[in-house]
Amino acid sequence: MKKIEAIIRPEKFEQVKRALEENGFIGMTVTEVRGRGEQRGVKLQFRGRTITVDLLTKIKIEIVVPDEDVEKATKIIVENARTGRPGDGRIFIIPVEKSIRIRTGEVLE
Amino acid sequence: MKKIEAIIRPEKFEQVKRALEENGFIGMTVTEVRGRGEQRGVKLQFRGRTITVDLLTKIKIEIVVPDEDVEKATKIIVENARTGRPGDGRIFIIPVEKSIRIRTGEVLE
Amino acid sequence: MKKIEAIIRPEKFEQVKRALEENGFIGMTVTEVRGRGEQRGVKLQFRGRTITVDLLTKIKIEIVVPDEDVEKATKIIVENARTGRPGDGRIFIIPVEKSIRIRTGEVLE
Amino acid sequence: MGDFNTGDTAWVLMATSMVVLMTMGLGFFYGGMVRRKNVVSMISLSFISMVLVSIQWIIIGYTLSFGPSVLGFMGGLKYALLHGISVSQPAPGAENLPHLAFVVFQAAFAAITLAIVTSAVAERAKLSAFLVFGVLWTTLVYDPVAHWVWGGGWLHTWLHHVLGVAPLDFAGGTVVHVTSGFSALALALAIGKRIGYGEYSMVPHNIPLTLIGAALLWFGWFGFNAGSALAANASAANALLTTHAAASAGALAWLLASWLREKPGALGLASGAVAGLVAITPAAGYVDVDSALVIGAVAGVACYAAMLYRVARGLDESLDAWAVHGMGGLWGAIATGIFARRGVGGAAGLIEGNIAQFAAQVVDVAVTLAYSMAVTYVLAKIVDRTLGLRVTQTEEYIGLDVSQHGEEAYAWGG
Amino acid sequence: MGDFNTGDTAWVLMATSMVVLMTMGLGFFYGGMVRRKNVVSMISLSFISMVLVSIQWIIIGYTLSFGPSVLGFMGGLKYALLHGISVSQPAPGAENLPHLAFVVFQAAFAAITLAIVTSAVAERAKLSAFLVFGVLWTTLVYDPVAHWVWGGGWLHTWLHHVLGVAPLDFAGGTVVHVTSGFSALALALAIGKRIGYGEYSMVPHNIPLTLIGAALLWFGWFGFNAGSALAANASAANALLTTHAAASAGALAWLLASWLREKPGALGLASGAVAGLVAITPAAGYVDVDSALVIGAVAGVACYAAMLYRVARGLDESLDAWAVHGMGGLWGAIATGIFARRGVGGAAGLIEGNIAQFAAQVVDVAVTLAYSMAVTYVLAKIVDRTLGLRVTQTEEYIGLDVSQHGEEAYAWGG
Amino acid sequence: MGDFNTGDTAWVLMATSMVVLMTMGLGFFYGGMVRRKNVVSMISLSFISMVLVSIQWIIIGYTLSFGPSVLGFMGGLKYALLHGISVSQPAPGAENLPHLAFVVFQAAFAAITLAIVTSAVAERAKLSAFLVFGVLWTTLVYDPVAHWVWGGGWLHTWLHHVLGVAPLDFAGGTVVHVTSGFSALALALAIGKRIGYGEYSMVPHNIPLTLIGAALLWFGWFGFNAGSALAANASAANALLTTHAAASAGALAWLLASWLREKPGALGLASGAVAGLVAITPAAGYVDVDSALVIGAVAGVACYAAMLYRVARGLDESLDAWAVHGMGGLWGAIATGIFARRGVGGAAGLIEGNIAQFAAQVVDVAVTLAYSMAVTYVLAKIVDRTLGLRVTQTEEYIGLDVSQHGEEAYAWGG
Ligand SMILES: Nc1ncnc2c1ncn2[C@@H]1O[C@H](COP(=O)(O)OP(=O)(O)O)[C@@H](O)[C@H]1O
Ligand SMILES: Nc1ncnc2c1ncn2[C@@H]1O[C@H](COP(=O)(O)OP(=O)(O)O)[C@@H](O)[C@H]1O
Ligand SMILES: Nc1ncnc2c1ncn2[C@@H]1O[C@H](COP(=O)(O)OP(=O)(O)O)[C@@H](O)[C@H]1O
Repeated sequence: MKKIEAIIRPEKFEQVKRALEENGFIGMTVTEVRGRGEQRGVKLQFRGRTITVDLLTKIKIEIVVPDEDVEKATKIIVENARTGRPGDGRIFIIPVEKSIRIRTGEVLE
Repeated sequence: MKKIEAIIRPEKFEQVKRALEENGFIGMTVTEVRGRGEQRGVKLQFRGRTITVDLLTKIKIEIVVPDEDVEKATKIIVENARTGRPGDGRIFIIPVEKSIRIRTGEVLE
Repeated sequence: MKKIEAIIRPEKFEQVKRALEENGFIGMTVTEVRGRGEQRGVKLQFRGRTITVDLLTKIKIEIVVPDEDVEKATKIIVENARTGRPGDGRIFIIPVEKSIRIRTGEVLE
Repeated sequence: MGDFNTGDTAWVLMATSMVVLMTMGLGFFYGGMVRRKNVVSMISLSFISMVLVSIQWIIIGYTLSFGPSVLGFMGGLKYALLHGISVSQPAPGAENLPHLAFVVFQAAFAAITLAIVTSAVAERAKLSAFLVFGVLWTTLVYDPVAHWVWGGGWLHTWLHHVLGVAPLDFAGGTVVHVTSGFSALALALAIGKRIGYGEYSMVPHNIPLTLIGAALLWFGWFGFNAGSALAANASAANALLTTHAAASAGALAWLLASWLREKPGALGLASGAVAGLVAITPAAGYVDVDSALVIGAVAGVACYAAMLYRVARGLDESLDAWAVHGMGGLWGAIATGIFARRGVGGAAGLIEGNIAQFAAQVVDVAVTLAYSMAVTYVLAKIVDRTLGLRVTQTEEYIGLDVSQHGEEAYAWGG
Repeated sequence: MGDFNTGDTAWVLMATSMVVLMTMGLGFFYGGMVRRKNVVSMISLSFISMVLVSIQWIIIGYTLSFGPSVLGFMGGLKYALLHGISVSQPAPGAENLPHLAFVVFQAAFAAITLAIVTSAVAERAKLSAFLVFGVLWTTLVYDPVAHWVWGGGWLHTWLHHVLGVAPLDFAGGTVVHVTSGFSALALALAIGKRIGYGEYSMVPHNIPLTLIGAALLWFGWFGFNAGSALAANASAANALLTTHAAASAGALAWLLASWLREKPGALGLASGAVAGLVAITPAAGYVDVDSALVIGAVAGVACYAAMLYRVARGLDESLDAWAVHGMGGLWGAIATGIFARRGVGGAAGLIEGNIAQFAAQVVDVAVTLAYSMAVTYVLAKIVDRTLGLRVTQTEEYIGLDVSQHGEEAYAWGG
Repeated sequence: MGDFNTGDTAWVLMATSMVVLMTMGLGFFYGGMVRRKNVVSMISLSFISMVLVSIQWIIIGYTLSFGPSVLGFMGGLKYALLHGISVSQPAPGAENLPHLAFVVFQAAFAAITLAIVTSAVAERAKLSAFLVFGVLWTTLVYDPVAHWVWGGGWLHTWLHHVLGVAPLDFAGGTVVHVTSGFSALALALAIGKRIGYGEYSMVPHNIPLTLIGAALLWFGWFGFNAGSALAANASAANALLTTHAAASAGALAWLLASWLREKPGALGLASGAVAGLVAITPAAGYVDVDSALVIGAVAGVACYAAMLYRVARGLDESLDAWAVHGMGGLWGAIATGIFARRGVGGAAGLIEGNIAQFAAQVVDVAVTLAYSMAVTYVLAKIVDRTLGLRVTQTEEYIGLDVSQHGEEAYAWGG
């Protein structure tokens, strides 16, 4: 099993979610995060002091899938999250040793 | 070392936390997330348009423990987070190669 | 590739971020989390009932770097996040099997 | 058109506006105290109470409360749809004011009373059923009680007959607060606890929102109490001062009392202020400022104790309308019978030796309390059996904002 | 100094304060409905509207609107910088009030009108260009229309000449709401849709904030409408009551109408209340409370339908100033011509057989609407060509709070 | 009872309500500017200031300020606990009003003054110590200064004797704003910087909350300034207009001035409005609207500069009570001596050739400023040595909401 961690643009989230759903990837965990990649340099001020805020809001999607589905899921995310401009995000594939369903206690995989 | 990532119901969080604590698992990192599993399909509207929101609030608990404690900790979480109804959540076990205590710089292998 | 997950004090975040940046670590994903380590025991009340809240706000930084950079990045974080008092946080190193740039679809191994 | 007293009219119009604002303020006060998933619902319940009751008041409520009495129990239908009230007609018993100003001032009182009751159904009321319950409750509980105490109904006449004095209720200590507070208790018993009550954490999700509500309540209460003088005169000035004094004393008293057991919270400060405001309501035009400090301080401590008692009993009267409005109103009504001074509002209380007044207050409260609880409980049970007062378990779990309103209070992921 | 009527003066000063608060309330109402990254910007647009227009009003706006007419089109410069208005001078046509009280009351009206228009540029207005646009718009659209309807300008005189009756606009149904609502429509067409409109989720980020705004709007509207009696008299009382009735009816009607299609949201409740408030604005002093219930209820349904129509047409008049203020104002102005009763405000409407009044209302609205849309569109295009009305794509993407104000509404990581 | 002027009474009661609301508005204004972990504490400090000072005012404050003078330094104890003030007694020097209306109006002024000072102890005040400090400060700083300027004390008499004119302070430019602003400076010096000041990010956590506060401040200030006419007359109308003008000018000026250095923020807009409001406070009834625009605009720029200076000096007077209220009040008091016009409020200023008035203003400010700073500093040090003004390092780190109040502002995980 692998965990796919995809960090994407918030406005692409609905599309990605729907595309995953249509392809049978229902379960997911999502988090609002802030990220910095090639975009930088928004400045904020408070009462005379300048503060650099270079972190923009992103959505992190985590989906745990069997090894054989990793490629398919990744492809779906890339296709649906892409705009071609900096800030589109990243996908990381992380090994998962065990996955347990709490409701039943059963070990999945 | 392993990282246990448990995604549970918010209202079960206090109980899980207490149970972990009683069994010596003090350190933890928690995040408010949204998740979708077998539950789906809450609809929202804004001014005539319908928006499907099928992601419910969950709590993600991350605990890094030595390999030998994984089973015990997992069991505690499963027992305390379970209600038996859909939405109880998942636990993922992820390998951790190194753990460092920032205060001292020491490596907690 | 490895994912460095650092959980640090919020007030140290700007300093850590700047130090990472100066050393060429630009990309990062950050999340507001709550954590408990050696600190415990803040009590809250609501209308007569007492609720223990022992989780303080922390910042979780995630940076995915090539294997050879792990040590350097870790060192920067430790040095800049440290105050020497409990609550300074932890760093976990987690294996990453693949990293994909969504904008281009390219695999950054 | 030009015959009314412009200063008095200005003051009553202003007071009306303030009480309307206060009703929505109550929504924020309550809304901050529920869980995030129910805040839209909670605010809406106050908002809807205002909307519903205002329409009901115009159609039937005003005439049931203030129309010519039918056997002392209810007002007749003379003023249904406000017919027969011309623009230039003076208010009954207040020639200084347009009748319509009195009508709308009283509409705001009726509205906030129902809004207070929504405490009891927090986080579990079914919206459709509440619309029905709300109209019935205001018609069958509020309107009669208002008639008995203010509209020339039996309670007023009978007590005057028996004791030689009528019960005093300057701005609605019994009519508004005892009625709503004890009805909330009955309603909470009828609807039952929230799922997970006493087990899950149910801390208030947004204390600043509650404090915004508290600020609007405090502000609006000046209109509520000092506006009840129905004139911009010395009595209004006294009422405004005593109101401010009692609120301050209540806030400080609750803060200090709670400090003995726990950290002194801002919710305690706000609740204490409301307790003081409730308690001074029936008394505002009858007592002097020293008594107001005492009334407010006692209210702060007593309502805090009532809240602790409720929690200890495991009663989920969720946002403490009973502890604060019910018990605060009860204390205030009785305190009026104790502290009223002839030199302030023309009526004497116990400390000036007038036992009859004290007795009148006690009977007034007892009748109101018993009537409100009984009718509310029966009404709630009828609505529950027919329409279902409460949402389903799943709807309650998901939260009322999404399940009843199709909305999330705070957007996610944006 | 002592010659004015103190009650009337108190009421108008209070009403002014309420309308000022309402303007900022509109900012919160709008601010809660945008995405989190634009809330500071959205609130600021109302805030800035108030600031800008108030200064403009003192310097030139008041005299253009209410100064001695120049050919019926605009007021002359007699009162520029308010010169020639002494402290002790009575208001023109209202000897009971200080002239300065009238000036500042009217300033608040001018200010909120521009604030309403900001709906059209939500989440994409360039701050610097808005400062310029705002001053021009208020000078070239609001001031003339106010002059024509209220300041003795041609529309009023001409209709009186042709039809024998002048158009009725008690508190600004045409001057404020038709003008702003239809200008918003024109402006939205000129500036274009937000990036991703209809594609990305743009749910309101903070409904409680919107409801705080709604509460302040409702409260302030009592000053707006009942204050327009310019006296604390029976007419003011009637206006306050009809205002409250129409708001309640509008809220309930929108709630129920929307329930046929979707879950009944708190935004609908609030929008319905505003629709009712808008519609009763021109009528408040001329109709009775029964008609007010009808006017409000129709407004609730009609404005909801208008909103659905706008959405279906893909028009990004983002926060529905057109649907609610434009269409609500249009309905209200016409409804005034239908429901006005001689016995209430001295003028008769269609149901009392006065066709002329009805015709006057229709012409009044048509002229205002056409003028507002045309001038606004041209103005917007000119500003757009020269300064750029809109931020860059990147700025819009990042959000206006950061890009225009250098601020984040809700701090992160603290 | 019926002998007072109802219009004037209505206006003063309303103004009182507005100033009370404004005090809580200040809490939201400040509360939005601190970090999330201290917002409950920050709002509570304003709330508690109101509660504490109101009680103190009734018991002892009113008589110390307005009681018959004891050697010109303080009022005697004649009115302790408001004894001897009957309900029907007229206000001293204002026969049109009930004495009690004057008492409670002034109570609200005393309360907000302490609330302004809490800027200096933001995010680090120990609750228990603040209760003690607050009572002492209001008794030893506010009450004497109020007595000297408004209560017939030495400063007023002496300046009248020496210069032939008394200092002008229409609504509290010196009594309220110079006093509170410079006391805040002294208090900030006494308590020291927040841990991490200048090092950690301390951006405001909730700008919409601050803007809600600003809206309530603006609204309330109409009561504060125009209410200070103590009548609903032409002077009140002038004060309301000048207040609105100066606020608008201040907001615009700060916005534009800050734009030269940084993006123009909403906080600047709000702070500029407050700066304008502060500066017009002493002048509101004495100057015309043109001067008000100048006074406001200068205040906007000057207070912005003062804030930059404070930041550059590394002074942690955290929420700029000094820069805005202290410096704004100083400018306003002097500006009153410059711009006062005989034709407006009966007193002439420098531009009408009255040097004595200008001198009186300068001395008035200088005395108030020096007295406030000195006494506050000593008082703060005494309280610090005995009770500790400040929380522990750990408590400050965790945040005052949890450590002082046992509450979290925004619930987590719900
Ligand atoms: N090295 C990294 N480690 C962790 N997260 C990263 C890294 N690089 C990018 N990200 C995440 O991806 C998001 C998108 O970055 P972006 O600039 O679009 O990357 P790219 O240059 O690949 O298009 C960032 O906001 C951040 O959250
Ligand atoms: N495949 C998955 N990948 C990531 N997270 C998941 C996955 N499946 C479920 N989850 C998480 O677990 C939560 C609980 O899902 P639930 O429907 O209760 O699962 P189950 O069917 O195992 O009971 C979801 O809300 C989501 O956050
Ligand atoms: N075993 C653990 N698993 C996951 N997170 C942990 C663990 N221990 C500590 N943390 C995280 O690190 C943060 C800092 O904890 P701290 O008490 O400073 O650790 P230390 O004792 O190493 O100084 C915690 O708030 C928590 O978020």
